[in-house]
Amino acid sequence: MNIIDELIFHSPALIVAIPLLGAFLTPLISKINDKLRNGFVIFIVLLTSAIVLLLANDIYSVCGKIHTYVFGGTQTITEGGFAIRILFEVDGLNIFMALIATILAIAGVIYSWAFMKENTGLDKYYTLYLLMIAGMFGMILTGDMFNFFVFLEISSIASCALIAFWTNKGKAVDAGFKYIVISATGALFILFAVAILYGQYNALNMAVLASKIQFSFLDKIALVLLISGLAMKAGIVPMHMWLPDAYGRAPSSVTLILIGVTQASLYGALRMIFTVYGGNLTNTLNQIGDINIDLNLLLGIFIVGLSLLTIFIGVLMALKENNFKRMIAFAAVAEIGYMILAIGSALTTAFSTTDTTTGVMALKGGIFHILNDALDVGLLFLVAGAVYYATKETSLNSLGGLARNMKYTTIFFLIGLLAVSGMPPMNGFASKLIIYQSTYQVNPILAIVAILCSILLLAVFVKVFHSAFLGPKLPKFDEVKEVPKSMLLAMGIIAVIIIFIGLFPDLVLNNIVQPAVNALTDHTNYISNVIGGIQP
Amino acid sequence: MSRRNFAAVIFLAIVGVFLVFAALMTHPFGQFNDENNPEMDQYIIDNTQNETGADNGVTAVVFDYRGFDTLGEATVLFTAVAGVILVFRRLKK
Amino acid sequence: MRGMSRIVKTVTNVAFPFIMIYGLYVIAHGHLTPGGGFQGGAIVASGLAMLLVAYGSIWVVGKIKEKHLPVLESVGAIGFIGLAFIGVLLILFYTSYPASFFKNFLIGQDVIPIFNEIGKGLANINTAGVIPLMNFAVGLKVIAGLFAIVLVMAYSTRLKEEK
Amino acid sequence: MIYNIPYIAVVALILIGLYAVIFKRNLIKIVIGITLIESGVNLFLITLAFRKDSVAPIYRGSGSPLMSLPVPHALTLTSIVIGVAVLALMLSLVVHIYRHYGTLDSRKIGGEEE
Repeated sequence: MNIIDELIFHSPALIVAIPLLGAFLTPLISKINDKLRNGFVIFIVLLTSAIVLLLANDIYSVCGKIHTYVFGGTQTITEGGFAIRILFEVDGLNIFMALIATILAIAGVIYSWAFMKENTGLDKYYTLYLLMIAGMFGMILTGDMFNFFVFLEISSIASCALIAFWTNKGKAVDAGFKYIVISATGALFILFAVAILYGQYNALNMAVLASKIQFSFLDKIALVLLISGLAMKAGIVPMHMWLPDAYGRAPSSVTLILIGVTQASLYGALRMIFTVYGGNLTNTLNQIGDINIDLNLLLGIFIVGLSLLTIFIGVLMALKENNFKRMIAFAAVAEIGYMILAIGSALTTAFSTTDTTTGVMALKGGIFHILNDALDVGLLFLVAGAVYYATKETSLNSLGGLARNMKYTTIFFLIGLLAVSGMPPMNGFASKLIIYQSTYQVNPILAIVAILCSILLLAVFVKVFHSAFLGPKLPKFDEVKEVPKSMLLAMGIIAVIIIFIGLFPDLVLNNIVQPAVNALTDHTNYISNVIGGIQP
Repeated sequence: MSRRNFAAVIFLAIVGVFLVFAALMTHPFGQFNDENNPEMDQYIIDNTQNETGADNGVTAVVFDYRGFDTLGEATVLFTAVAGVILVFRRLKK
Repeated sequence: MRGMSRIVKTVTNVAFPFIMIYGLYVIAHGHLTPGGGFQGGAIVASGLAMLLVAYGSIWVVGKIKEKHLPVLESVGAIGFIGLAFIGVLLILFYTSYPASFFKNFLIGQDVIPIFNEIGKGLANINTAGVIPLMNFAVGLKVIAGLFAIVLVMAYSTRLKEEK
Repeated sequence: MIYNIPYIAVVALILIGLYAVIFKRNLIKIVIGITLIESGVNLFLITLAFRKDSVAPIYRGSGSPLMSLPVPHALTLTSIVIGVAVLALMLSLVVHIYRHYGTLDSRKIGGEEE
């Protein structure tokens, strides 16, 4: 048999297993040589990315294809309609998230080469970095509820240790502790929900659960637990306290992967709502007079409310924040708000029979924004890390006139600034425009609030750009030099992708985002593709 | 009692009421009937010896049927060891 | 910690070999009796932790360097994931093999007949294919991992006190 | 109703743990709270495994009596190991926080100027 076909067939397992093997080998290789270890880690990440691209090519070749992989067997579903083995189910949404994770992983690992050179404990740093990447890929690709929990824990433990990397700073250790408390509690909520579902239906596979679920009282409890646990990990407003600390105190290269982990949690929430509970979304919960209160409406209004709070708090805190990285972190909170705003408004309309296009368009905007947010905020964090590397300063008050000495970094910051505040030539504009359009049709106030907050975000970043990069050269930054080439290369990769998406948004929308939206809305396809002909 | 504590007490009370209802609605301890018949586990119990050769059903599940979970579990321990050593490392070269 | 009194040390000396043997037994018979790699590894690691408590971390670090333990742990983890990878790599040798990650490749083959036995309630250690091998790999990993955690925490908190 | 008492114990453990996480200011007590939630969830998983009049799912040679469910046992084992890992990392971070601030009170940490 052809070896490429075999590679594609086994790719879901290899995407997770190769970074894991790399992580286990890193402590041994770092005994030999430091440069060899860095090269080995980059090689592992590039190999994984190549396999992701092969799998993506395979998934996108056939419309609505789902690649199912069985661990330790060949039979996906046993006679009687239950999955005894762990399955990986890769559809359009999974591979979309995996592509985002790939970009972040490549940029982060290249950036780390120069950025972390001065520090001790680098063998453990690279081990944990690969484990974090593997955990992120595992969360994204898995089709088993308990497996999702395990990979969630891998990524959160690895990122907690890396947030506290600079242990000589008390605040970094404090941020790590906050993060592990919130994420451990959230993960235990998820495990409790998984146990409730297992006790009801004696199944752990997502497709099997989706086909069996009956939406009893226990299932509602499980849904609430799942959403609140994943919201804790995703940094949605009542549980957002950990996010600015963790994003702000971690090394910038770690923050980049942390963004990916946050997005993966958001993906988990999407998967749970739209696929596992997908068949029950239009269930009528309550009836008042002639009006039916449906689940999707209730859930949608709840999520829209949360998202407005998230946007407001993110933008307002970013306005008054004085630390460069914490300010970007609050902007990241606001960006997460935009994604769930789109998802919430999609939920309110997606399943109504009269108006089908608005919901699908909102969902498209939200999912497209996941990609754009990861790239934009990631680029800004990398720039903040570069500024820290060159000047050893984090406070915005003491920065100034950096554009004279750091030309390329300034250009990258300008690109990130325009993209994150949704200015026309960049990718943020494309997705935010779709979100504005669709939310305007749901309720005009939502769109107006979203646009206003976006303008405020622009104001915040222009202020930072002015105070940190423009203006006269400060005498204490005379010795400041441009950052090393590997850091510039990492920022350059992300900037080129941002500009590419900004110039050709239709290409990305039709080829990558549309299959993901189709995968979300068509949950019957998911069930029938995995379970096959056998019905319970 | 401050306002923050009051809100937290309300939150805990709501969570508690819902969880107690959930506990009362779960199927009774140890009682299985046709409706919640554990098919998946019965399949594993019946086929453990022939498919994996192990006498111990739990080990068969841990290392064969759900082996990938165990890889994740071993990785979690590996991660924790790496994290603890990273946190307690010497900061100066 | 400087170590404890002579009574504790003597009791530790007596109990230590029994705990080791018991833990290794639990690891080796994981597929036949209750237990397995994790449980046995935890027992052995707790025996080692008892040694740490009784004799103090300086003495233990004099015997076992704490930077060797992660290497041992890596070896165990690589053994475990390697056994899982063999299930995939067999496709290179047998073209029509139903390969997959975590395939129990020693069951249902006739190349090495001694491992191809199915346990029927008898305590034969060569049953269950790759499960005993995985138990050993995981056991090694857990022993090294848990002991490394305890040792590193004990040793680094002690250094601060003494200064 | 009498058969649901194990689940009530689960809920009690989880609520006590949540109480400790939300109200307590001492970091060690927060860690204990998370451990309590985790034991509650583990207890829930393991109660799901039990069938009336069943034995542990291990073949003993002669006959095959009714056995309890093996999958929850495996899930609980995984969950316990994950709990140990989280606990080790949390405690080592607490040690570091104590070294920096000389206190375990969550109100007094993280407030210093840079």
